Amino acid sequence: MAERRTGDVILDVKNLSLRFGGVKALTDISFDVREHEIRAIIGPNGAGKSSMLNCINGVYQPQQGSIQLRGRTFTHMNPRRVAEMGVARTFQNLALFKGMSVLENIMTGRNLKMRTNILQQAIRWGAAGREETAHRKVVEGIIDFLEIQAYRRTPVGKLPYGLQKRVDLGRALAMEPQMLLLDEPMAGMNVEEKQDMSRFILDVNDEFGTTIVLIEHDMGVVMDLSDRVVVLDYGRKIGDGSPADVRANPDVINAYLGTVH
Amino acid sequence: MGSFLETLLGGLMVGMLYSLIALGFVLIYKASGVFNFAQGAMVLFAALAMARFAEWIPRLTGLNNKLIDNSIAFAGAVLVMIVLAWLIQKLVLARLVNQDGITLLMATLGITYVLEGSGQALFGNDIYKIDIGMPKEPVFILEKTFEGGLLINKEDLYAAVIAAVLVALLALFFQKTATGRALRAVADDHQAAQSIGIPLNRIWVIVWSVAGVVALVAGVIWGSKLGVQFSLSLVALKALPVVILGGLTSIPGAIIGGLVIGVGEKLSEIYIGPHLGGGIEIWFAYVLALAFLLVRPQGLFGEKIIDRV
Amino acid sequence: MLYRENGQFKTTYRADQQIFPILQDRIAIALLLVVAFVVVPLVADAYTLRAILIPFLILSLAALGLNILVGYCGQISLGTGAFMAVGAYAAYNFMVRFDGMPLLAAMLLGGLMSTIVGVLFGIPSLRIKGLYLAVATLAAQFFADWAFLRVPFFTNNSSSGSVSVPSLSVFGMEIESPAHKYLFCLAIVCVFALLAKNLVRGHLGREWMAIRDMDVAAEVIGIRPVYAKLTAFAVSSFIVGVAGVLWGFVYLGSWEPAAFSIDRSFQLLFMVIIGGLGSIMGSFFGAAFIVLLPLFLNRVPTLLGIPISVSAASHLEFMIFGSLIVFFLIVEPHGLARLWSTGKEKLRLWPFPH
Amino acid sequence: MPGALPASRPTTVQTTFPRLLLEHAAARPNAPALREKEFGIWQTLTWRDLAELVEALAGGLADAGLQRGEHLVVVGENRPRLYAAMLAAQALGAVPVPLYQDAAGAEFVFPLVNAEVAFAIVEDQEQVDKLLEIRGQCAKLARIWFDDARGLRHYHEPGLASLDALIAAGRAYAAAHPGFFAAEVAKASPDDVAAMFFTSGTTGTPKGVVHSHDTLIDRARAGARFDKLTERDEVLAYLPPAWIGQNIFSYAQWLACGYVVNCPESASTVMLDLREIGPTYYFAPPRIFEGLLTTVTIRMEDAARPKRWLFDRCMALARRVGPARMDGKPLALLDRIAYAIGNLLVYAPLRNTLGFSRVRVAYTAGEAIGPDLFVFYRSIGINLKQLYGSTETAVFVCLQPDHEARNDTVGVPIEGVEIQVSNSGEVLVRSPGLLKGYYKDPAATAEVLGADGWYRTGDAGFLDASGHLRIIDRAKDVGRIVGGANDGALFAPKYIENKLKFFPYVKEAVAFGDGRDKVCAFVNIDIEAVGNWAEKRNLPYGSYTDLAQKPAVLELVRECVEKVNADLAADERLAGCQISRFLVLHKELDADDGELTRTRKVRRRFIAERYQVLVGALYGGRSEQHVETEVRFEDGRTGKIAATLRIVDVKTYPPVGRAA
Repeated sequence: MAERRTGDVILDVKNLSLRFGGVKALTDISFDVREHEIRAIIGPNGAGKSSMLNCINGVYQPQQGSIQLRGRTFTHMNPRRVAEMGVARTFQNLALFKGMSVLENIMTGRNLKMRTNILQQAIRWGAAGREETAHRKVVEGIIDFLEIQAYRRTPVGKLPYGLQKRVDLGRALAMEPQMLLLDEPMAGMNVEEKQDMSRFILDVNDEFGTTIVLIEHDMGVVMDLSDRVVVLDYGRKIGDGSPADVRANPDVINAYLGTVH
Repeated sequence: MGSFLETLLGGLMVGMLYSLIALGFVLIYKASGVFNFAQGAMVLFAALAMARFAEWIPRLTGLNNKLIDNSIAFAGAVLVMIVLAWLIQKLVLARLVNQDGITLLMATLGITYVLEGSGQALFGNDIYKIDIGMPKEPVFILEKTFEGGLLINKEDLYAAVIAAVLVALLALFFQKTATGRALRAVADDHQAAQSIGIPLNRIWVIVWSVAGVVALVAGVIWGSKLGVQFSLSLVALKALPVVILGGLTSIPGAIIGGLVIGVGEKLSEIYIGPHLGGGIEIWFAYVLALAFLLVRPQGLFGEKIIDRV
Repeated sequence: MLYRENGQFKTTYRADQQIFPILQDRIAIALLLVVAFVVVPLVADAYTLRAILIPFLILSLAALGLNILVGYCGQISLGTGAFMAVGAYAAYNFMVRFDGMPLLAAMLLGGLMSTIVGVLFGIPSLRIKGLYLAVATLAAQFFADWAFLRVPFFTNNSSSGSVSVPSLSVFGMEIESPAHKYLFCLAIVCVFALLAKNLVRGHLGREWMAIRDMDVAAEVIGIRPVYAKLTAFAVSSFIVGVAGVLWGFVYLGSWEPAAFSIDRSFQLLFMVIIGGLGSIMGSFFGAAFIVLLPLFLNRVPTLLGIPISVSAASHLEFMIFGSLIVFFLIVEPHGLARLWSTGKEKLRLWPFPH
Repeated sequence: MPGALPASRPTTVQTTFPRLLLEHAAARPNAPALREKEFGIWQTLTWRDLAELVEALAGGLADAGLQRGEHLVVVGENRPRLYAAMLAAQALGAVPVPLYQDAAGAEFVFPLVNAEVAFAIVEDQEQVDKLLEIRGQCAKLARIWFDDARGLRHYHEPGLASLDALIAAGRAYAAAHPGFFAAEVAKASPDDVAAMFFTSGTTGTPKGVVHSHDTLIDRARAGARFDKLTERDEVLAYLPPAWIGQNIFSYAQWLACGYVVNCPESASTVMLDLREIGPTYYFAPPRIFEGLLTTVTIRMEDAARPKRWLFDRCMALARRVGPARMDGKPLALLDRIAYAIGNLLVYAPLRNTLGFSRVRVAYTAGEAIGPDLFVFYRSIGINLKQLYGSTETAVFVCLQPDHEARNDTVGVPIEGVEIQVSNSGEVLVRSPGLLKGYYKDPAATAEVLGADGWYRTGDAGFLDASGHLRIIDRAKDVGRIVGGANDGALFAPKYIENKLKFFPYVKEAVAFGDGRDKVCAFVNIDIEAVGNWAEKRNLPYGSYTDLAQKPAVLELVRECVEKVNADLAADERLAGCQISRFLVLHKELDADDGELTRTRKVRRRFIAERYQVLVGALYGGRSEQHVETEVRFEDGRTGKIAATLRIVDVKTYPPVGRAA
C-alpha cells in the first residue's frame, strides 16, 4: 500500500571503468539512481557488483569515468567526502567493529556529527557528555527500529550472523544517509531472516525516504523489493530497467543460467 | 681515496652480514607472513650453541682436530636450530594461524625473550670465541694503483665467500628442489597452496629451519670476527631497516638492502658523524629506511599491496 | 555472587553511561581509592613505596599511554622508551633553563614535547601498515638513545652525560619523603586514568577502535585514518611523556639515557599485552605483574631453599616473560583484564554458569 | 485476620479512578507513576505528567464524541499511554474495555459488536491491521487511534489516526473548554461502571463482566491493606492488561496505592527488565513460575560439578528448613546458620538473577500449583503465596497471610468477604467486589448472582479447620459416593487426580466413584521419570505397556496412591474418597484418541465408556483384566494394543478425626 515517490536523479555513474593491474573489474558502466527509489544492482558472483559500490563511496579509484552525486561531479571520490554527502553503506562480508558492543558500533555511525574536541571529551563533564547523550538518543531510536533492544550491550562478535547484518545496517542508518548502499544484505540468511531484512529495507525507504542502492546475486529477493534493476556480468552492464523487463531480457537469462536459485 | 675505498669495503662486509640476517626475515615473511622479530635472537642462540659445542666436544671426545670439532659442533647447532624451528611452529605459530600481523609480530617478540633467556641459561652469558680457523692476517691489494694500497682482512674475504655460497645454495634450493618450489607456491598464496595439497605446517617448519641455518651462518661469521655475546641479538635489529629498504618479500632486496645500509652506515659515520657528535651508526640505518618508506612504502623490490574490500 | 542488581535501573542516560554502572563496583572502587590514598601511606614502609609502589604507578601510567596506541588504535610501537625519554629530558631542560619553572608545568611541557615527537614519528603510520610501523618507532628509539647520549644540549652539557634534578615541590609543598612521592604519583596517575577512560569511551575512542578493528569500514562511515591515528599517537605519547618525567624526576632523581633504552620499550609493550590490550585497567594489571614478577623470582627460590644466581634469575625472568607473552597472545589476547571481567561476569550470573 | 469473621459489612468506597489519579497528582506531583523502558532507559512519567496526559486524551475523546456510558476498546501490551487512555475514558464516564492483544482479529468481533464499540485505541500496526480486517463486521467502529506509528505512515483508512493527533486535538479542546476535565471527573459516581472484562469462560461465547469503580477500588484497597502495600512498591506489568489479574495489580491497585508500575521494553527483554527493576510486589500464574524453575534447572545443568554439588546441597537444605522459616517457625541454631550460609552462596544470588531480590509479596493464582514448585520458591526466601478469586469477584476473595502459605489451600477470606458452602458443596461468595452483572446477559447474571447477593463461584470447596479456603474441584465435577462404607461422602475427581499428578511418576490419572460405593482410578505413568527410575534399578523394559505392568512399577505407583490416601484421610470431608483400587493403563491417554482435550484435560466420561471392561473389573473385584484397544498412530494408521492389566488394591486410612 506504500506508494513510493521517486524523485529526480541524485546519483549518475558515467562510463566507469576499473582495473586491478591487468584484471578488468568494471568496463564502461553507466547508470543512474533516482531519489527515494530502491535501485538494485544484480549479477552473478564476480560480476563486479561490490567493486561498483566501492567506486561509488571512494574505496576504489576508477581509472576512467565520472560519478555525479547530488549535482557535483567527481572523477574519483574519497570516502570521507562521500560520507559527508550523506551516503552510507553496509558490507557483504560483515565489517563490524569486533571489539565493540552493538551500541558502540552503531554509535560510530554518528561520528561525523560529533563536534566536541579532544579536551572536552577528556573532561567529558558538560559539552561532551551532553553530545554523547544526544547522539545516544538517536542511536537508541535505531536500535528500537531494528528490534535489537535485547542485545544492546552484547559484543557484536557474539551475535548470530543475521543479527550482525542488522547491526551493520544500524550503523549505516546512524549516519542518517540520503542514500544507502547495501552490499548483499541477505547473503547467507535463512528465509525468515531474509523476510525481516526485506521488511527493514522497505521500512527504511518508507519511514525516512532513503534512496537505496541494493546489491544481490540472488535475483528472487531483489525483484519484489526494487523499482529498477541494473544487471552486471563480468564487469559489463547487460541489462537495466524494471524488474519485469530485466526478467525478460535474454542476456540476463543467459548470464543467470545455472546461477538462478 | 684509499680510506674511502677501505670504508666502502668495510661497509660491504658489514652489509653482507646484515644481508644474511635480513635473508632470514624475508624467507619467513614470504612463506608465512610472520615478521620474525626473533631472527636476531636466533642468530645469538645459534652462535652460542656453535661456540659452546665447539668448546665442549674436545672435552667430551678428547680429539683435538679443529676441523672435526667445528663440523660436529656446526652439525649439532644445525640440529638445534631445526628442533627450535619445529618447536616454534608447533607451540606458537600453529596456534596463531589467521591472526593479524601485529599479533604474530608480538608473538615473535615473546619468542625473542625466550631464546635470549634460555640461550644464556643453557650456554652461559660470557663472551665466547668461535675459531673456525679463518686466517686473521691482513693483506694489501691494489698496491700499484696508489701507494699504501688497501688493507683488508682475509677473514672478511672468506666470510664474503661463505655468505655468497650460502646465498647461491639458497637460490638453488628455491629454484630446483621440490620443497623449494612448494615454498614459493606457499609464499604466493596460502589457500591455493593448501588446496593443491601442500602441507603448510611442514613447509613452515622447513622455512624456519632454513632461516635458523642462515642465522647460524651469520652468527658464526660474526662470532669469529667479534666473539659471541648478548649484543649480537641487538646488532641483528639492524636487519630490520634492511628488509624495509629491500622490501619484505624480496630476497635480492634483502641482499642489496643489506649492502646499501652497511656501506651507507660506515660512510655516514666517517663523513657526517663528526658533525653530529659521532655514533650515528646506531640510528642512521633506521632513519634512512624511514625516509625511504615515505617515498616508497613497499620498499625497493617489494610488490605493491592492494587490499580488496 | 556479590552482586545485587535488582532495583539498579537507570532513568537517565548519564546514569546509564557512567564508568561503573553497578553500585557494588562503585563501592569497591571507592574503597580501593581510600586504601590507596589513606591506608597505604600510613602503613607501607619506605622500601615498599620506593621500590615497588612508585615504579608500579609510573609504569602503569606509561603502559596506559602505550595501550591507547596499541590496544585501542591498533598501532604497534617499539619506541615507548624514547617518548618517555623525550618527556623526561624536555622537562629537565625546562627546569634548568627557566628558573622558577613549576614542576607541574615542566611535566606538562615535557608531555607536550613528547607529543610533538610522537606525532612526528607517527606520520609514517599513515602510509604504512603495522609491521613497517614497528620499524619506524624503533627508529625513534635508537635516534633518541643516540641524541640524548651524544647531543650535549639535551643534557645541558653535563660532563658525565647523566642528569639529575633539584628537589621537587608542588604548590610550595616539598616532595621529599617516599610517601609524598607516592601520593604525588598516585594523584597524577588517577587523574590521567580518568581522562584516558573518558577519551576511550567518547567518540574519539570509538574512532580509534574502529580504525583498529576494520579500517575500511571506518573510512566509509567518515572516520579519517589520519586524524584517528595521529590523535592516538599524540595522546599516547603525551601520557607516556608525562610518565617519563615522573620516572626521571620522582623515581630515579638522576639518570642516563640507558634508563629509557629499548628494553624499557619492550617491557612496556609486555605490560600492555599481559595486562590486556584495549583496557585501561589492564595497564595497571600488566604493570603490577611485571613489577612484581622479578621480586617474586628473586625471593621465592631462596625461600624454597633453592637459591639461584642473579643472572640465572634474570634469564628465568626473560623466559617467563617471553612464554607469558606467547601464552596470552594464544590463549587470552585481551590479557589479565579480560580474565578479570569474565570472572566478574561469572559473579554477576552466579549460581548460573552463563 | 479480619476477613476471617464472616459477617463484616461491605465497605463501599467514595471515589473513582480518575479522582484517585488527581489526588496523587495533587499530593505527589513529582513522584513517578509509570516507568517504561524505552530507548535504553526507564522513561518516567510522574503523576503530574500522567494527569496532564489523561486530560489531553480525555479532551481528544470528548472532542471525538465519546459519550458517557459508551465503550472504548483498548488493545495492546502494557503501555503507559494505553493506561492513560483507560483513565481518560473513565474520566468521561465512558467504559474502557481491554481486549487480549494476542487474540486473532475474529475474536474481536463479538466484543466490539456486543458492546457497540465506536472508538478503539490500540498499540501498533499489528492491532490496527486486525481491527481493519474485521471492520466490515463491526458497523459502529468509527475511530481507531494507534500509539506506535511504525509502518502506518501510508495507511489512509477513514477514522484512523495516531494517538499524538488525538492528544493534540485534546489540548486544543481543553483550551477551548477550560475546566471541562474537572467537571467531567466530578460527574462520575463510585457505582458508575468503571470497566468491562470479557471472559471466554469455560464454555461458549465470551461474557462481558461489568465492574464499577466501587467494586474494583474496594477490592484493590482490601488487598492492599492485607499485604500492607504502600506507594513505595514497584510492579512490573508484562501480562495482558485485558486479564483481570494484571489489570487489578497494575491498574486498580496502582491507583489505589499510588505505587510505580513498570512496563518492559519488549517481549524479548522481559527477563532482563525484571532483573533491573526488581519488583517488590509480583503476580503471575503458575505456568510462569514453572517456566522460571525450568530455566533454572536447565542452566544449572551445564554448571561445573563442584558448583552443581554446592547448589544441590543448598537446595536440599532449603527444602528442609526453608518453608518452616518462611512460615515464621523457630529454627534450630545450626539450621539457621546453615541457611544463612546457603543464602549467601546460593539463595540470594539466585533471587538476584531471577529478579526477585526485592520481592516482598508474590502471588500465584488461576490453577493449582504443584507442591515442589511452590516449595522451591518459598524455600529460597521468596514470599510466594496463593490467592483465590476470579474476574467476577474482582480477584480478591481469599489470600494467604504471610507465614500461612500452603500449597493445598488458597488462603483466608479477606476483609469484606463472606464465604458459604452450598449443600451441593459449591463455594458461594458475598463481597463488595462482586460484578454488577454480565453485559446484556441478565440470564447468565441470574445464574451466578442470586437476589440474596451471593455469587456462585462454580468451585467446590470448603473452609478447613484453620479457616483457610480449600478448593477441591469444579462444582459440576464433584459427585457423591453411594453405598459402601463411605455412603454419601464427597467425591472430587480432579482434586484426587491433581494430587496424583503432583508425583513425577504419574503422568495422568482418572478417578471414578460418582454414584459408586468406592473410588477407583486409572493411572498413566510418566515414561520419562519411571523410565529413569527403572534404569537406575537396571530393570529392563520394552514398551510403555511392558514397563507399566512391571510389578516393581505397580508397587511404585501404589506407594504414590497410598500417600495420596493418607493425605485425603487428613481431613474428614475428603477421607471418604480415598482410592481403594487402581490399575496402570496399558497405553498413554492421547488427544488423538479423544481421551484428552487438546488442552490435555482428561475426558472422564469418554474414558469411562471406552474402557468399560476395566472399570467393570475394578469394581467387580477382579485381580486382573485382559484388554484390547484400538489406537491411532501419528501417521494416521490404526493398530491394536492388547494387554492383561493387574489391578492393585490400596490401603486406605481412617479419617484422622475419627482415629484420634
